[in-house]
Parts: sequence; structure tokens; C-alpha cells
Amino acid sequence: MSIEMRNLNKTFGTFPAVRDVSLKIETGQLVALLGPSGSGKSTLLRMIAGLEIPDESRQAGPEVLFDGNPVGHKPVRKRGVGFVFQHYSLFRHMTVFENVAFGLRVRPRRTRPDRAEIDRKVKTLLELIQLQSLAGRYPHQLSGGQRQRVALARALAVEPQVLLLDEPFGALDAQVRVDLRSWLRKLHDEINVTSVFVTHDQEEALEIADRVIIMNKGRIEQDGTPYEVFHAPETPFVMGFIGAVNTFRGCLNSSRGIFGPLTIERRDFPDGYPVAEAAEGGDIPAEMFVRPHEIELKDKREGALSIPVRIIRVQPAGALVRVEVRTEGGEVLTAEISHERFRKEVLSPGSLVFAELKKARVFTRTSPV
Amino acid sequence: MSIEMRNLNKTFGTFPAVRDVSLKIETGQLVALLGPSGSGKSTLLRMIAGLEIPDESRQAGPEVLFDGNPVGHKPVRKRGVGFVFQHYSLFRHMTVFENVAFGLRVRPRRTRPDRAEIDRKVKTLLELIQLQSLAGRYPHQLSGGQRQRVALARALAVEPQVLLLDEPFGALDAQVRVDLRSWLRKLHDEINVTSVFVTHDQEEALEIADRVIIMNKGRIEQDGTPYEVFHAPETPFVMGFIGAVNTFRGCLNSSRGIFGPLTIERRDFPDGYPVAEAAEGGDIPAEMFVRPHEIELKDKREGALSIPVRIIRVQPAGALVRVEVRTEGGEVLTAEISHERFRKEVLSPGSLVFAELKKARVFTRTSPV
Amino acid sequence: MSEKTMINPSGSLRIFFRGIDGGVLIRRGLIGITWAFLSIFLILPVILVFRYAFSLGVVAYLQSFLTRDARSALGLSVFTALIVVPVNAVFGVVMAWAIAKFEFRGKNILLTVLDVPFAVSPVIAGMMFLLLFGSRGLLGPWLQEAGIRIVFARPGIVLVTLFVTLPFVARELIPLMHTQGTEAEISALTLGATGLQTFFRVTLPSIKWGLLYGILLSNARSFGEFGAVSVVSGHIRGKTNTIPLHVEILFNDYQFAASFAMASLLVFLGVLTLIAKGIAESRENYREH
Amino acid sequence: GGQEDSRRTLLNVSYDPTRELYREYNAAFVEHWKNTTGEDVVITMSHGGSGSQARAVIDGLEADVVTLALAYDIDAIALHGQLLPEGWIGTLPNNNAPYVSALTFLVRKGNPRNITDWDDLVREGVSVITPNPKTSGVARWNYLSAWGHSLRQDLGPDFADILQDPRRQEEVYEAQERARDFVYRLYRNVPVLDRAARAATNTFIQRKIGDVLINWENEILLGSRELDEAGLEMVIPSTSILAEPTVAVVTGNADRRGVSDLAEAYLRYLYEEESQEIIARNYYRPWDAGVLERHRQTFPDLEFFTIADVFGGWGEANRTHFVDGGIFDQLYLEQ
Amino acid sequence: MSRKNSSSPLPGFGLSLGISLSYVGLIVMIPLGGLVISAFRMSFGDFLAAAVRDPRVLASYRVSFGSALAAAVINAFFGFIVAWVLVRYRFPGRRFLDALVDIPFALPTAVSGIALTTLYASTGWIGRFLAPAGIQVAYARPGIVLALIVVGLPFTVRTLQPALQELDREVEEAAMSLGASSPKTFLRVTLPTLMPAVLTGFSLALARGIGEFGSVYFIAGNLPMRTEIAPLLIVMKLEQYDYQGATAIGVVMLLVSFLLLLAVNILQWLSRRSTL
Ligand SMILES: Nc1ncnc2c1ncn2[C@@H]1O[C@H](COP(=O)(O)OP(=O)(O)OP(=O)(O)O)[C@@H](O)[C@H]1O
Ligand SMILES: Nc1ncnc2c1ncn2[C@@H]1O[C@H](COP(=O)(O)OP(=O)(O)OP(=O)(O)O)[C@@H](O)[C@H]1O
Ligand SMILES: [Mg+2]
Ligand SMILES: [Mg+2]
Ligand SMILES: O=S(=O)([O-])[O-]
Repeated sequence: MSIEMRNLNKTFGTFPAVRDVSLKIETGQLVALLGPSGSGKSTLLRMIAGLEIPDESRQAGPEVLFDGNPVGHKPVRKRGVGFVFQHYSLFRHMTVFENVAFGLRVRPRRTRPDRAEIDRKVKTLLELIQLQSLAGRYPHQLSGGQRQRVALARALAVEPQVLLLDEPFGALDAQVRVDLRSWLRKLHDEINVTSVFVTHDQEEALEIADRVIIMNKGRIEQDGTPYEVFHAPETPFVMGFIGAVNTFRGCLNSSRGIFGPLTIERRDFPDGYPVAEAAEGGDIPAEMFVRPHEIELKDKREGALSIPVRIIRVQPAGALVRVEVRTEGGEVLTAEISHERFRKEVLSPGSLVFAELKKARVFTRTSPV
Repeated sequence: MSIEMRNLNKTFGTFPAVRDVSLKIETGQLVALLGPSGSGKSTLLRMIAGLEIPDESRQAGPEVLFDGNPVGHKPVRKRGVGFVFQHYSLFRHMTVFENVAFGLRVRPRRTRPDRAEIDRKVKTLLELIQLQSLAGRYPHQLSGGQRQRVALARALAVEPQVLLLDEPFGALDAQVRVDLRSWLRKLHDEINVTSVFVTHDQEEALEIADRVIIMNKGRIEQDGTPYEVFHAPETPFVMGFIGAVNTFRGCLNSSRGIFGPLTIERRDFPDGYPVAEAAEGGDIPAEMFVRPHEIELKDKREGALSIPVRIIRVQPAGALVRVEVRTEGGEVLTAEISHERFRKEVLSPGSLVFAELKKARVFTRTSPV
Repeated sequence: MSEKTMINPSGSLRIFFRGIDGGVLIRRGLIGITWAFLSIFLILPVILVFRYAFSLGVVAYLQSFLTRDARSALGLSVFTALIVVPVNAVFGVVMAWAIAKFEFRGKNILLTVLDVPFAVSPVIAGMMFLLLFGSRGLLGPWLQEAGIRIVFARPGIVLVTLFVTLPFVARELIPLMHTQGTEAEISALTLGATGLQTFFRVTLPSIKWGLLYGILLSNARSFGEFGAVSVVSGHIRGKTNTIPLHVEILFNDYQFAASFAMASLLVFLGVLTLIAKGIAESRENYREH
Repeated sequence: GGQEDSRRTLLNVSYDPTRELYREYNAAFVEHWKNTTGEDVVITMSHGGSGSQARAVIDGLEADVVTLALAYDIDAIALHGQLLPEGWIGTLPNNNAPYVSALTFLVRKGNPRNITDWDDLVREGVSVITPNPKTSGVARWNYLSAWGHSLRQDLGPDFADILQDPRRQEEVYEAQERARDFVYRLYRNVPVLDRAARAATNTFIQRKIGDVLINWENEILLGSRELDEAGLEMVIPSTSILAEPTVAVVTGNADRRGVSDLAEAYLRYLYEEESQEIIARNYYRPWDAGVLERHRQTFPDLEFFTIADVFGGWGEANRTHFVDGGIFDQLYLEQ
Repeated sequence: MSRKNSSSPLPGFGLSLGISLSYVGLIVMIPLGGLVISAFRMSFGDFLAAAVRDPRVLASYRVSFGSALAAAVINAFFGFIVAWVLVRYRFPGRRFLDALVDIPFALPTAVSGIALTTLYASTGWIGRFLAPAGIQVAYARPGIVLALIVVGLPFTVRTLQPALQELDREVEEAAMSLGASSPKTFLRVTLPTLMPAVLTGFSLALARGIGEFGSVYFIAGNLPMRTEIAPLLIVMKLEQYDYQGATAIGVVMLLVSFLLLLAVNILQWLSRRSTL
């Protein structure tokens, strides 16, 4: 089922939690809503579920459409969405089995499956979440990860066509989280449903979503594939929020950019020169962002984007070696290089090397490059 | 101040939370206690602080020594340790300033600094944690990260020579955690204390600690630098716990190892052949571990450690490109390759490539290679 | 377990080394004070009640429940409780639902009003109903015209008892429901449950022990209320005397043993309530952890 | 069951010490009524402090007859509740008092404080138990009796007449002042003010508080009978006010409920000889001279004075002594 | 009372609030209103004369408020110890004591009054030991305080217990690791943190004590100006057919109780807000 939102706004008191969001999610997608705390992710999700009513706006009426049909008038229990909370919110007085069966048992008599059918369905679901053997347990007898899986199965039991998850792994240990992530991805692929999940963990979003929607202060900052938001962030906010980043503050004019230790001629910019407007007036303030893995450390200066730096700390534990360096101006940069490279170069704290920027994104106040 | 522990045991009821731990931490080190939930990290830390008394053991008496002097008889308030709790445990009825000043104000009159002196000290500390402007706020008016910094400043106010931190960032958002990590590292270097911090987040431990102690079921599994525990794990547990890993189950005999799709001759093992004992008897069960970044994806078979695989999923958002592949036997492996490499090879889902293991650690039941 | 060992409320074990809980001496001292204080103020009076109740032997004790007046007082108390307790349970749950699950302006005022019966002197409570329904009260003449008797009859006794027991169920449930939040209910709604299904299948089971305790407390209070009922009862022998009023009458009639026997009945009721509460709490803990 | 519904009931609202009396009398009356008319009736009772009982009737307690400790309380019902005519007094013989009583003392066995008359009650260190005149009928009688005794000591046996004599105003004034002081000293000796006669008896006998209890003669006789082993003695003072508990039909209620005839008969039968016997057996002084004579043993003679003669009736007495801010309140303000 | 969070998805807000308001209105507000209307029927001068000018009434306030205050203070103190012991220590009989605390909720006040009087009268089990020392409990101010301690005890203990349970042990450990001794930790950290609960329990016990009648009536002695409590005066005024006087005192007491309760609720609300 596709989900469409048009002109959604939500104000609490005078605080605008969601501002003018329009969005379409295609059938079968797994979409991540990513953003810092308080950015309105939960509120948006709850509006989709019908747990929050969008503000009436002056202009075009706000709408939530499922498969093109407005559902604004439908209460939550008629929308056919599965909703999963961060804290599982399992029914404490019911066993795992009863929790999962709940949605079937409360159906009106006409559409309620018979006992055997419910039994069969629940068993299938418990197999899906690999908890067949724990059907008789109560929630307090389960681990966090198991509870979360039960919560998911419970939501799936009513065969929703839309699955909404509000920080489904937020309450779990780092280790368990990582395991459940790929499990959720697999599950989504198996059962063919449209899923939207909220997270403030960028790794989680990048790893499992087909599409990442980044929210900030109630608005959508960027909407794209994980690759796009990581490699082609459209705003400084997205740049900073997704992945680690080194920031250089400086300015641009028609012929060159000056960022702290670096003066870069127009032709030397690795990814083309920032916007036209820079060409016209005088200097305009700008920020340059470079990701750690986009910095190479070499023993001699190469090209225009090379800065002499001194190594402060080397941290070789991990898939990449993280090296902290200090520029002559005193700024600290982080570079991430591969172990192969690390073995080749002599990179011990104190030694002087050159940091070469292989890629750099520049944002002027108004627009990105 | 150096910290030494000898023969520490702690049993709750009949449950052994810490078993026979002996350990020496040198002055000025920043040590991480890393391990899964329930492995006894907090208990060990609390024993150092004097918040928990070690069990009397039959043989040699348990001892905690600071700079070589036993402190077993000293209550927590006389040990001169700074203790920082996961949930901050700030005093709710006191302002930030009063929280930080608490330790100075409760000193016996003889050693208590005068008002002006306390004022000065607290101000310096607030500057250190960059919260000068919030001195008058109450804890509930602070963000999580700010609270945690206040908790640290409060512990530092009494100028402890040992700083103990129990999951100092456990209750924080991923984003804030990352910021505070490097801040903690810097702080430790500036104020010259011996620090021990508990975490169950391996990234955190690897990133900031000088030394990582890995605990499991109350025992120390490995004790070494971040590099050692990541690149030379001594046990399968450490291997699995630190960093992502692909696991191959199989067996070894005197001339070769057989792991699922792979049969590897003795001479082909990239890191030497497992222990001598394997040479003697027949096949012994073993596990082979390969980290994702230690797998290369090539378009042709190269060498003995190459497996034909089909690509399932490519996830190029991140410093490395994560590729999931399936072997002919149906096992799923994860490889992490650099973006450079990714651009060179044609790696789209469905295509057939060869996964080459550049490194592999084999553990027999009793000993690692 | 050594002297220093204690279990914290959540049931886990911890040892405090000269911690704030104090050394052995302080610990023993405080426990001693608690025993002494509760003995003087609670245990001795209860013992006294039973001593007098059985002073004429078990037979006399049992016989004191068989007199016509005793039976009628028992009957009236039971009658009152049979009305008051279910009404309290239903309205208590409804009020707790509104207050604990929703945010609205004026909640503090409603909460305060809900507490009024705790704080209002029982005598004033009785007087309020007199001022309202007495024959010289605001509605009295009109009621008399219509032939409706409220005060000095069962309805008045039921009304004042409703008044004094009003907060018990809601007060017990509000904090409980507050900490439980609304997520479980919302989950039920997303699973297609109707409002009533949500309430009966999700909310009610998770508050049932708290509800039971609230009911027991209001039951005990309904049986035990003296001051307010005394004002509106009229003390008609065999008609409008409840157990506590009968206790007083017997006491005034020099029938001390019988009087304390009736009182002991209420102590039993109290003890029963407390036992039930103990069970309820242990069930609650079992579920939580 | 159904039978109970069809029977006519009569509610007698009375004060505390009459429990035993009416328990016996009601049985007798029900039988008498059955014998004379063939009708089964049920009499129900309500007991409490006299004042609070009157108040309940005013507030709607549907009493058909009231048998209270003082005429004043029934006046209040007439005045505030308009449930019976103002001129109710006199509708039955002897000012509606089918029995009267004296006020006597109860002391510990052997009379250790040697208390023989009212004057002994004001001695330093004697502890006196009497209920609160604000709420208790007998307490008012006690109070007035003490006051009257003081006047009697000052003005002599014909003090009732002297009080009315305009020529002896000055003397009377001084006597009243001394009476006031007398009562003041008496109440200084009172450690507990119970709410009603019965509570005071309990305090004295059961809790063993006080050296002397002033109470209805009937209450004391009854108490000492039921608790004889407690070691108590009755002391009869030289004088007492003539305590006249009064009875009346609450016509407003009885008429409405259709039991006027029954109520009327219920009260009238109190004056019959067999009832007067019951009354005497329950330690009330019967109105019937013959019955009284038969019980001389129980009811020794003493010097009575009446509230009408000495205090100008209940209305006057109440206004002077018991209203808020009256002399009784002032006594305590001075303490 | 209007709805702030109009978008809560839970059903039944209007219905449940409506029922709540109607029920509370019927059982609490209408009778309360009756009382207030009756008070308005008298002139302000009469009201003052009856409620605050009469020295005897004033004295009864002093007795009522004073004794209730004393009892509430004692209850706050010992209630704290009792709650502390029940929450923090494990010892034989703990559950028994814990259950006992609710007895005064369940026992009719008249019964506890009679029982206490019997115990503490100079001939009682306890009174007989106090009397020789010249300590009079029953029929004196200490007796009133005693009865009020009993009826108020559950209020202080039961409000403190959950607060103590919730109190994070780590906060105390933090204080000790900063060098604070046990007493200092208690006074500077534990106690201030529990203060809202202490105050709440104290106010509830106070409010209850001011209004208590049944138990006090038996033990007080009821001497005007000395041991006569305000609720007794109300009863007395009623029995003297002085409805206005009774109403006036009732309104004053009600006002005080109401203000106390309001203060408690606001206090709780503030402390909840400040500890989010
Ligand atoms: N019921 C409410 N009343 C008032 N403000 C609210 C309410 N619900 C949410 N808000 C505010 O709206 C903003 C957005 O809230 P929302 O829960 O959508 O954030 P979020 O992105 O989910 O954050 P988090 O990651 O912390 O869950 C927040 O600033 C929050 O304080
Ligand atoms: N007071 C206690 N009573 C009983 N068992 C305890 C107590 N404290 C800890 N334990 C048990 O001891 C074991 C070790 O606890 P500890 O708190 O040291 O673990 P941890 O490594 O810090 O785990 P986590 O990461 O979850 O904090 C756990 O299994 C725990 O259940
Ligand atoms: Mg959220
Ligand atoms: Mg821990
Ligand atoms: O019962 S009395 O009114 O006489 O005290």
C-alpha cells in the first residue's frame, strides 16, 4: 500500500512539531525517518497511524492517503496499520501467544478467524520471529530483543499493509540492535509490506532502509537513498548529521576559496566550483566539509588540497584506522585510512605528514555545491 | 595513582558476578572495562570504589591497592575516587553549581576551602565542561549530554586521583555519545588521572581507551591495547564481541582445515597454522573468523582462500561499502570494501564474484591461532 | 545473610559498606523504634479490642452477633457496602481513566476535589448532607413533599458513605495508570480493538490488583465509617444503626464484651484487607520483574 | 417479611438513660394494645443525647413520639421544626412528665472523699464527673441543681419566694453572684465533659475517673445495679432540682403517618398504674403517688425545687446560662 | 475544564471526564455547595461572630489545629523512620509491620478512640505507668495528639514509601564517593530529595487531623477552652439548633483543609515537573 502525505502540520501549543510535510512512500518500500531528538519524527509517524490529528491549515487541507484514498476520517483502529513502539508496550498480563493473537481475537465476530485458524496463524508468526518455543512465556520473562520481536509479530498478526515502527530498537543494547536490524530488513522483504521506521541512529537508517528521510525542526531536510544522503548531502545539516565530518570555516569569492590553512583556486576544487552567485560579489562566507575517509595522509605535499599536519593520535582498532591530526592553525582533523595504507606509511604520533583532501563539499550560506 | 586488584571475587546469593580477577592499572592510563550485560563490569568497578565489598576467599585474601597500599578497610568516601554513574545521579534539588561544589562543601571544616576558593574551583570546572553559563540551572533543565558533563565535573571537583565511570554515556543518544567520547579522552589527558570506565559498546572502548579489558561471565577474557583486542583476539568470545565478524564452522586436522565451502591446505593459511595439537590426532572441530574488511571481492578466483559468491545487497552509504554475499552453500557473508575498489569492480546485486579472505583466525575448541 | 546485607526494593541484593543505611547499631535502633512506635499506636489497641471481645468467652463472643440489633446493624452495613463498593469501583475506574490517561486544564482542581473527602471532617460531611436533605435543608421541604426520605434512613447512610469513600479507588489507580502510560492501549487500538475491548482486555487486567486493593480499602472504610454516618443515621434501633454505631450503643449499654466483639469484626475486616493487599502487591511485583 | 410491612410502627425518639425503661415498657404496651384493640404494632426506639435527638427530629427524623430529658428540647422541636403545637405542654398530666427524677451522687466504695452534699463538690481536689450542658440533658439539670443549691444555702428554705421578692433584690443579687462562683468552682473540678449522661457514667465507672459522679438518680441506681461489684455507693444530697423528663406526641409526623391514635395511647398508657410500676422498677420516680409510696425504699425523700420556681422555666434558664456566650461559657472563659 | 490535548487517540475522554465531573459534582460539590450556600445566608458579621470572634471557637481551633500540627509533625518524623525501615531493611516481621500501617484506614475511628482511651486512661495498660509520673494522656491534650497520630500515620508512611523506593540509591552513593559522611549524605541529599513527599504526607496527616472527630471525641475530655476540638463544637452547635454557627465553623475548617490539599497537589505537581 502506498502512503501519501500532503501539507501536514502539527503544532503543540505554539510549538510547531511538524511543518508542512508532503511526501509519498511507494508500496513495498522500507523508509527510515531519521533526525535528531525532537525533530518531529514520531509526530509524523503518529499522524500516519491516526494517533495524532494534523492541524487544519489555511491553504490546502492536510491529507493522509493510503493507496490514494484519504484516511483522515478513519480512527486508528480502522486504518489497518501495524504500530510498534520503542518500549515494546507488550500486554504484560498476556503470554507471548496471547499477545500475538490479540489483534485477531478482538475482530468483530463476522471477520474473526476461528480458534484453529488463529492458532495456526500465530504459530506461523512465532516461527517467523523464531520464538515458537517461548509461546507460553510472559513478557517479563523475555529479553529485550525477544520482546521487540514479539511486538513486531503482534503488529503483523493483523496483516497490516503498512508497518510503522517508532524507534523499534531504541531500548536495546548496541549488540542486540545490530542483530535485529538485518532481521527487520529480511522480515520486511519477506512479508511484502510498506514500512516506515523512526530512528535517530544514522547507521541504522543507512544500513537497512531503501530510502532515508532526514528531518530537522519539523521539516524534511533531505529525502533520498542511503547513498544519496551519505554521499550527496544537500544541506550542511545533513552533512553533519550523517556520518563523521571535518568542518572548515572560511569564505569564497569568484576565483578562490579560503578555508583556514587552505587557499584553493577555482580550478582545484575536486567536485566543481560552488554556485554561480559566488562569482559575482565579493567574499561570501562558506563552510567546507570533508569526511574522514576522504582524507589521505601522505608523506609529501601533492596537489592543491594538501595541508601539513602533525599526528596526534592513531587508533588502529577497527575496519579503518582512525588518525587524529592537528593543522598548523591548531585545528584537529580526523582521517580514516585503510589498514593496508596504514601499514605502508609511517604514521606514529608526533610525525609530520600531509593531509590530502580527496573530496570536499562546500556550502555557502544559501546553497550547496 | 596506580590501581591493583588481587583475587577479587563477588557472589550475589549463589550467583558469581566477579570471579577471581587480578589486575594492575598503571598511573595515568585510561582503561575500558568492556563486556556484555551482566558480565560483572559494574561490580568490579564498584569494588574498586568501595561501594561493594569483595568476598572473603579461602586462599589469598582479596585486595584492592591504590599505589601499592591496601584500601580494603577504607569506605568509599575516604578512597578519593571520583565515581560517575550511568544515570548521572545528579542531586535534583541543587543547581549545577551546587552539584559541582558539593564534594568541596562536605569536607570537614579543617580541609574545607573557603567560599571564594570553592567558587573559583567550581568556575574553573564549569569552564572545563563548557557549561559556565548554565551554573544556575537545575539538572532537569539540562540535556542528557549536559547532565553527564556536570556529573563528571562533580566527580572531578574533589580532585580524585582515580576516576571511575560506569557506562558514562549509556543513557545518551548516539550522536551525543560520539561527541562526549573524544571530550572524555581529552579531559583525561588534561587532568592527569587514572581512569577506568565501563561500557558495553566496543566502538567506544576501542576509540578512547589506552587499554581494553574484556570481561565475560565475571572473568577477564582479554586484556590489551585496542589494537590487540581487535586484531589479535585471544578467544572466540573476544573475536565475536569486538567488531563484526563472519564465522565459518568446520574442522582441522594435521594437514588441512575444512570450513564449509573452503578446504585450506596447511601452507595456505594466511596467519600460520593452528596449534601443534591439531597436527597430532584426527579432525578436531574449529571455527574460523574473518572480519568483513578482511574480505576482498574480486572478479576471478585468486589463491586458495577464494570462494565463489553471489551478491545479495550492496550498501554503499558509509566510509566503507558493505556488501552482503551468499555462498553456494547458502551462508551469508558480509564484506566491507573501500569506495575506490567499489568504483572499480562491478558489484551489483545478483552478480557472481569471488570473495577472497585476506586474513583468517582459527580457534580450535581449546586454543586460538 | 550478614547484618550488612539488605535487599533493595526491587528485590536484588546489595551490600552496603557503612553506607547511608548506617551501621548495625543504627539499623537495629531504627528497627527498634519502628516496632516500639507501631506497637504503642497500633498493635496494643488491636490486642485490647480482642482481649475485651473474648473476655466473656468464645460463646458469648459469638452470641453477640446473633442479637436482633446486631444482625440488623450487620445487615445495614452489608447493604451499604453492597451499594457503595460497586459504585466506587465503577466510578473510581472511570475517574482514574480520565485523570491518568488524558491531559486537560483544571486537572489539579479535579484532583483536589477528589481528595476533599479525605480531608473533610466526617462530622462536616454528615452536616453537609443534613443541610441539603434535612427537613430544614435546601432540598428538604421539597423532598418531604415528594415523600422521599434521605437522611435518617438508608439513602442518607449510603450517600455519606459514598462521600467518605469516594477517593479510595481512584486514588489507588491514578498513580498506577499514570506509570503504565498509554502505549499498551494505543497498541490495542492499532490492532483493531474497540475502545471497550481495549479497556476490558488491556487496561483492566493490568490494573486489577490495584483496583482490588482500592475496593478493599473502600469496603473497609464503608464498614468502618462512624462520624459522618452517626450524624445522618437517627440511631433507630434495628433500623439505621450500622456496625460502628452499634458498637457505640453496646458500649454505652455497659455491654463491653459485645461491643468489642462487634469492633473485632471490623478489625478482622481490616486484617483481611491487608492480607489481600499483601497478595495483590506480591502479584504486582511478580508481573513487573 | 410481608407481615412486618402491614404492621403499624411507632418511632419513639428518646434520650440515653431510658433504654432499659422503654425496652420493658414497649413490650408491655404492645401487649396491652393487642389486648385492647387486637392490632399488632411495632415500636422502634432511637436513643442518644437528648439535645442531639431533638435536633435529629427537627432535621427530619420521623419521630412519632419524643420522650426527652427536658421540656426545652421538645420546645425546640415545636419552635424550629413546627412539628407540634407550641402549647404542647399540658396535653398530658403533670406537665407531660409521667416520671420525674432527682439528681444524686455516685462515689467510690466507702466514700473516701467523704462527699455528702453539693458543697463537697467544690472542695479543692475533689474530682467531679458531669457531662457537658451544651449537649446533655442531665448536665443542664446538674448545673441548675448546683446553682439552686447555692441559692438555697444563702437564702434559706423559701428561697424560691425570695427570688421573686422585689424588695430583696440586693440580697438576691449577692446570692446569685455566690451561686455563680459556686458553679464556677464546681466546674473547675470537672476533668472530663462527656457528651451525655451514659458516657459520663462509663467514664466514672469503667475508666475510674473522678471521685464523684452527678447523674440522674435512675442512671446511678441502674449503673450501680449492673456494676455493683465495681465498689460504688450512692449519696443523696440534701436538695435537688426536680428533674422532669417530658414526653409528647410529634403530631406533625404522627398525623402524616396515620398513627396519632397509637402515639396518643402510647403516651397515655405511661400514666397507668402498671406502667408506673415499670417506671419505678427502672428507677424513675413514678408520678403515681401510690406507686411511689410502694417504692419508698428506693426513692428516699429529699428537698426538691423546680426549674419554673427558681429559674423561671426552660426558656429563661437557657437564655441566661446555656446559650453561646451565656454564663456557662463565661465560666470557662474565666478559667 | 477544557481539553488541552485534543488529539489523544484513546477513546472515552469526553465520556469519562463527563461522568467523573458529574459524579464528583453530585457526591462532593453539591453537598459542599449546600454548605457554602448556607454560610452565605448569614450576614458577614454573623459569620465572623460565629466563626472567628467567639473565644471558645477560637480556642477549639487552637486545640484542633495545634494538636493536628503536633501529630502531623510527630507523624512526619516517625513516619519517616517507619517508612525508611520498611523500605530499606529486611528483618523478621517486616511484612507484618507493613500491613499494620493500614489498620487506622480500616478501623472505625470510634473503635480506635475507645481502645486508645482504655489503654491510656490512668487505669489502662499504659496509662497506669504514666499516671504515677504525673503524665496525663487521656482526657488531656496529649490524648488528642495520640489519637491524631494514629489516624494520620498511614498518610505519612504511605506517601513516603514509594518516594523512598523510587529514590535512586546511586545518588547517595555519589554523595558518599564525593566524601560526604553518612549523616551529611542523609541531610544534604536524601532528605532534600524526599522533602516533597514528606511535606505531602505531613499535609495529608494535618488535614485529616484537623477534621478528625470519632477517635478524639472519646479520648479528649472535651473541656471547653482546653480540650474541645472544632468538630465537636460543630456537633454541639447543631445540637443547640445553631445551624448557622455550625456552618460557619464548618466553612472555616473546610477552607483550611481545601487550601492544604491544594497546596499538596500543587507541590506534587511542581516536584514532578522539576524531576522530569
Ligand atoms: N503531546 C505533546 N505536547 C507538547 N509537545 C509535544 C508533544 N508531543 C511532542 N511534542 C514536541 O514536539 C516535538 C517533536 O516531537 P517528536 O516526538 O515528534 O520528536 P522525535 O523526532 O520523535 O524525537 P525523539 O527522537 O526524541 O523521539 C518535540 O519538541 C516535542 O517536545
Ligand atoms: N545487588 C545484586 N543482587 C543480585 N545480583 C546482582 C546484584 N548486582 C549485580 N548482580 C548480578 O551480577 C551480575 C553482574 O552484574 P554487573 O552489574 O556487574 O554487570 P554489568 O557487567 O555491569 O552489566 P550491565 O552492562 O548490564 O550493567 C549480573 O548478572 C547481575 O544480575
Ligand atoms: Mg520519537
Ligand atoms: Mg553495569
Ligand atoms: O442523655 S442526657 O441527654 O441526659 O445526657
